[in-house]
Amino acid sequence: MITNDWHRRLILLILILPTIHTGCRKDPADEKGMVLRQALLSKPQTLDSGNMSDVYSMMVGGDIYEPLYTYHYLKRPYELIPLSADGMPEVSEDHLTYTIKIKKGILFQDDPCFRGSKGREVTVHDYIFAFKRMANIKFINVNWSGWQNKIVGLDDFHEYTRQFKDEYSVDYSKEVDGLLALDDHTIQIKMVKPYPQFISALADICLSPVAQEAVNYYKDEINSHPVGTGPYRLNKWHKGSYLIVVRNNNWRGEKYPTEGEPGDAEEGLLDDAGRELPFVDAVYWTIFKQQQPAWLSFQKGLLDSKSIPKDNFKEAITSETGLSEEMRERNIRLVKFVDPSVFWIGFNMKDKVLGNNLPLRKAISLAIDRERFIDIFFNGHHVAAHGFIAPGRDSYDPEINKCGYSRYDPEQAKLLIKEAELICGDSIAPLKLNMPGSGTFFTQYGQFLQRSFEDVGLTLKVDYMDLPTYMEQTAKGKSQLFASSASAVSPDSLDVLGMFATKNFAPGSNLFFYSNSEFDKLYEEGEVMFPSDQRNELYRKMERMVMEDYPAVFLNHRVSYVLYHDWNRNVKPHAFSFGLTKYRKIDVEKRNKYKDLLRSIR
Amino acid sequence: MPAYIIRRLLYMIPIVFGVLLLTFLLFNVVGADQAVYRLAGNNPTPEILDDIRHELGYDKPLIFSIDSQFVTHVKKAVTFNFGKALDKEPIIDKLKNGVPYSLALTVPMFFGIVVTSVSLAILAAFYRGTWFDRIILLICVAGMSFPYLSYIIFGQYFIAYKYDLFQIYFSPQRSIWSNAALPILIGIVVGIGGNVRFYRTVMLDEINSGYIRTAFAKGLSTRVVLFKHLLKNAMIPIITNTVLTLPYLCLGSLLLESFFGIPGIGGITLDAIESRDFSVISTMTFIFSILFVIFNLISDVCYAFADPRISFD
Amino acid sequence: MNEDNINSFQRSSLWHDAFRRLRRRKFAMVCFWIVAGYFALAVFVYIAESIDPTMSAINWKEQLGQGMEYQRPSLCSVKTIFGTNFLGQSTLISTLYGVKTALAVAFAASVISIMIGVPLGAAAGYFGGVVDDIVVWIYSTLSNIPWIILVMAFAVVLNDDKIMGGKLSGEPGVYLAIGLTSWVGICRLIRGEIIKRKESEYVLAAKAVGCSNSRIIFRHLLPNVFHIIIINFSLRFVSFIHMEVIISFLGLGDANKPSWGKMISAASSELTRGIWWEMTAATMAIFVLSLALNIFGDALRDCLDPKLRMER
Amino acid sequence: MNENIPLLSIRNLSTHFFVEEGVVKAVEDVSFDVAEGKTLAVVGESGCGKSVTALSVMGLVPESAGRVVDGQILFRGDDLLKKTESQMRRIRGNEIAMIFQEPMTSLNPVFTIGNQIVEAVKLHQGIKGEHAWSHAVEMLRKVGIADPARRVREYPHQMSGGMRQRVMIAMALCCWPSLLIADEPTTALDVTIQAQILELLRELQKQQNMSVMMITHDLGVAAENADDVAVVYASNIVETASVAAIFEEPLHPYTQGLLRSMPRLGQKMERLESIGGSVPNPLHFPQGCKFHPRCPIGVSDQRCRTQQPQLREVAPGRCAACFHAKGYGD
Repeated sequence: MITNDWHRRLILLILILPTIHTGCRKDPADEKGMVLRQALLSKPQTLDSGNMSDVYSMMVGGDIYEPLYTYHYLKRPYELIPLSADGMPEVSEDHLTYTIKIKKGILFQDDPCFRGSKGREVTVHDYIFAFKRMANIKFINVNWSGWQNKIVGLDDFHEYTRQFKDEYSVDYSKEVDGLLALDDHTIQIKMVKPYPQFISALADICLSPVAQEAVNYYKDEINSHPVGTGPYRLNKWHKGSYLIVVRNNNWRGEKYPTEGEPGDAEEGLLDDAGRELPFVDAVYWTIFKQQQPAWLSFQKGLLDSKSIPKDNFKEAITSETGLSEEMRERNIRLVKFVDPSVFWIGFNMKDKVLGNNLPLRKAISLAIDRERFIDIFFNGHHVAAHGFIAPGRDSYDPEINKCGYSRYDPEQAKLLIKEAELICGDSIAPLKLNMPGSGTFFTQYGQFLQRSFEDVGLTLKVDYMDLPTYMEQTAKGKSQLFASSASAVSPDSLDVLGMFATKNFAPGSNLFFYSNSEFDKLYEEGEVMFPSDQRNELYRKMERMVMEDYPAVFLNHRVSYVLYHDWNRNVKPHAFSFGLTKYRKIDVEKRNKYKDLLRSIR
Repeated sequence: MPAYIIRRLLYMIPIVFGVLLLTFLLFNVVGADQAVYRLAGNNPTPEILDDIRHELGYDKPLIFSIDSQFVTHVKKAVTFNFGKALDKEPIIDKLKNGVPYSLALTVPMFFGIVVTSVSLAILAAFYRGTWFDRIILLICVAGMSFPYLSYIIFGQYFIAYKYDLFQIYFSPQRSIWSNAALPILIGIVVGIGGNVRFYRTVMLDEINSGYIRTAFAKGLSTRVVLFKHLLKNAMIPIITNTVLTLPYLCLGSLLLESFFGIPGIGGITLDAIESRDFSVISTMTFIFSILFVIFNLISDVCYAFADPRISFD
Repeated sequence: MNEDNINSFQRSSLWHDAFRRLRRRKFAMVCFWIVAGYFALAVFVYIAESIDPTMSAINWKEQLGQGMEYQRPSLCSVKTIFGTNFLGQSTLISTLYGVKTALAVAFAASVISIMIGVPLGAAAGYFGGVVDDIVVWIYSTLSNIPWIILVMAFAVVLNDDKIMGGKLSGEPGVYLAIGLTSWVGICRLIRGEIIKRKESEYVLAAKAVGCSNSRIIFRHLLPNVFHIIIINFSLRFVSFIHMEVIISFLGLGDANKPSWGKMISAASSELTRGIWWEMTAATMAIFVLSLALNIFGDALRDCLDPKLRMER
Repeated sequence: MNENIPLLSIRNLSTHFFVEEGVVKAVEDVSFDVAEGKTLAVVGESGCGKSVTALSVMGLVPESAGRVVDGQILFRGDDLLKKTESQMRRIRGNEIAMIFQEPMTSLNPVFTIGNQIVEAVKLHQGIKGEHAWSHAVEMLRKVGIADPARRVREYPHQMSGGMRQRVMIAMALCCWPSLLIADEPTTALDVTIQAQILELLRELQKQQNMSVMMITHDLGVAAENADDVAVVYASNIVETASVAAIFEEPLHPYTQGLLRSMPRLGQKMERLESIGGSVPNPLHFPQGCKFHPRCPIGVSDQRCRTQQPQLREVAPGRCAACFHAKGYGD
């Protein structure tokens, strides 16, 4: 019989349903242990070291994997030191053969893919496997483009893999001449031609040792089952939401550095010198898709540190001296560091209007007030770009500001536009700029540029698009003007110079379609030169050569700001290196008192 | 009944086909090449791009061929083998991980909305024309008029941050309930307005009918008349509307999940839209549409339980 | 009197009656004037912009004060009543400009959805058979995809330059995305009404006289369901406005012009700094408009739909 | 039983509805009695306030729209209007039961008829479980439903209109009420079924010795079933009398009109007359006697146009509200 208690049943159902799938899971890392809580502003794409290219993956992956080399945590200028390698490589006279020893007794983390689930010892074959895997055409790899035509025989291997059905059926036993295992702990690598950036390239996580067992065991799921040798291992990863990494008990162990740059001792960065690493037992990475909750969480002490994203810059820093009163009350600290990067408005040199119209390009450059731009968007904390090699890189030209490539002179710009109109034969048609996003920062950036263009009598139409569309359009040369930026992955400047080489035409990195035979000749030369004053001179010459042609308006170099709570110890940002968690330390007691502090402020 | 269900399931086929065709046209025509550029890395050569296109099958004919892209698309869907997302995670794994969280968010929200709004609607209909009815209606209309995003942003800022009543953001250290409490609450508040208004008109249709008068004439109490006689008769529009509410729940969870960091499928979908991961979007669309068809079927079957006059023969 | 006249007589009395009732509802009329005010504002912004985009009253780009900085709301000038945004641009003017954006999108989307939904619904209902099957198939397919995903998918696709060379990106993309996905409701409604009415006396009479099918649909059937279209229009309008806000928030709209969604998106991360005015201004603008539209739409429905009228 | 106190006695009852356009005086200063064991027919055109009178007695006037503004409803001498809602609930369906005009909609379509009968039995009689069900079956048998044990588990839509009305009667009578209010019980039914239902009602009335207040627009129905008749026009009672008296000598012109419009056996008539004009709008009743615009006498009489005649005893046991009625006086 139907009774009137169906709604009571409904309520019961509501109570029962959810318990079916979420029995309260207990966390592996208890609150009592030392847990570092970090924010990621986007989800990591993968934790497969072989296919990592985005910053967020590397931020997490850096703690799990160990490439051969890395940068010193404290020393500046940045210095490469061995990580899993045993000492720096022996390089042959002709700079073509590298002999590298690796540390003995490095174990992979324990994982079911190994016999007995015990991590086995790492040999050089695991490094060779990483190289070969990258070359595997069936394993579509983001990093391959950078290794084409570098190592002897690797390109042949790339072609060889074409015949197989899929990634896993490729027979890796085929030898590559350039990758030789002299014994289990020594590898000899032969280059096609000198590659001066080779050692810093070996510091890239994508060349960390990979266990073939793991790849064969997990297949596609290797993305979310990293098997590494680093101080931490993945405990849980909920895609798009959070990651937990915990101490890897198989880690070989390391000590906190005993020397740094001057001032580090005063900052307390050497307090832990010589102590056994790592300090933190687990790291919780939370992925924030919206800015507001990330910011609120940091303020409430639920995150230990947070970088200030460029579009929210003004929130924390209100005065020239740095932190706002509100932040200081909460014992929040600020650390800033030069992040070698450059932002620009690029011109498509293939474009009819811009391509053969130097006065126009120059006029646009003169029309933009970089200081004002930095004032508005970064509270005056960024550095105006006079060239494209950023401060902090080894061939940065301290004299370049004297060349006046980044002058603001709207009057002269107007004159130049008259000249440009003569070349054009008509008044300048409205220009179109592609913007790689439609968020608040981008629209405001766009508005600023439109205004600057208007002031000198040009019309700019801004097309705000999503990143993938932008990338596709730019790579296909369909954009006219485009806003873009580049961050350095190593102190070497060859990568930014490469953006102007004819052989790197888009879809390569030369999105400007800038072509200059003289420059190309110098580039060929510079590619094989090892760091030296002579090379720096060459690079600077090349930089000026490009600047004279105005293929882009270079705007600013970023200075990054990181906020952290005072219980978070040993915080020193690093421009190139990942895997810094092992140095971090948390004063748990202090953190627990933060709630009281907040209450007292309120 | 089984014959009816089978007939309805067969009726699903053209619809599912339509959905697949639409998603294919929408996304494969536009989106395929973007993925190629993404996978190619920093400084690729055109040859590398072609290699990738070949490996992903983007060089095959679009529709008119045995192994055309469309056939692959359909094959993937009907075998529930959706392939990999741009981040190389199998899409099916994404679903498996996300569904429990989404359910933990939407199921309480859903029942919260239905139970509250039906009860309020019954009361409003019973006291129709009085100040109680008017205030309920006004609150509902006001509630519907307040923008959804403002609910979320103000809610997160004031309720969670300023007054510290709920969690600001998802944290794996806490139970899903403490994480989901505020989004559920916001979802319910947002959802009630329109529903109460609709259910009230449904109830008004019914409350003037003869059987209600009869029930009162029998000497039954108001509670029994409203919650037994009235409610059971209003079930059909309620069930129908409940199914219609599901897309809004889906919208709800999309933004709520993204603001509160709940790792459900709504967040995954929004992510995919932002990163233009078309294989994920089309899978989600497909899955949701299948769910819709099934829910529609369930609601039709429910009609039979709610109303003896309906038969499936 | 021929059947045409009778028809139009009945209709005019329905409308006449409805407006008489509507006028008696004071509150609904207040709401009507609010909505009318919004529309007038939108039209004003549209005209002013086409005459001179730098006109001071609508120039949201204008920077107030010295630096490009947030300014708190102050009463010293009309433009700073709601303070300014990040670049020192008046929040008030942006909000007012947002009226145009929102109404243009909602209006265009409504028109598109009616232009698609009504003829398809009428044809399906009237002709039945294969036509009906096809229309029902199309709209079942669409209605089986969650609206929000569909709208976003359309918006993404229409923003792409492979479709019409990117001409549809920005605002037209939003119109179309909402319009192309939201005609299902009205189509279904009209189809049902037409099926209900196609056997009625006046249609049979018209058929007997030898009217063509299109004449029957457009002269006899559609005018009789016109009030349903109006009711649907007024009530859907609100949801379109909210949809536009979400679409702009997600960055799928036209980023070149101020819109409420963009304002909310810009302001959401600034609340912690105590910058509440941008968020509040946009929220209130949406709230007042939707509230007025909702109340007026309800009143209109009560007055136009005789079935509900009898209930009172 | 005390013969002097009528079972139900309505005194000066006024029930008003408040709508947007004004006040609808649906029942205005109505008084009549229903004697123990007798049947009173309340006769009038539709919309004249008969049903509202019945609902007022039941206490079922929709709260939001209208209410009893004045008068008394004495049931066994107690004023029902002074009773609380829970006291009324104990009377409703138990002591006073009601059946409605539309058997199609008056039964809840989603419950079995047994369920609906049992509900009342359980509530008022305290009979539980199987007993209640067997009582329901018994009641169904009593109202002449074949195979009641099976029918009790059926839904209303599985039955014909006449059967449904029988179910309604069974439901109303299952608690042995002392007063049954039948609101146009046969209007919606076929003529043959009408007769059966009325026959059934008469029979059951005799069996259970209850009073019936029968609301109808059909004088014929009243003639066959009622002991007394009250004629209602435009919210007022215009005439009360015993059935025999009414048919013999209708005093009010409206009653006369009603009678003339009724076909009679044995009398050969060329054609039926109808009352000219239409029922006045309850929002705007005419001044004076509400019937005067339609009344052959009143239309030209100054007094009828300005003054409203009160209901007055014009002869022993009968009252009328017309200045021109025999015995009305001045």
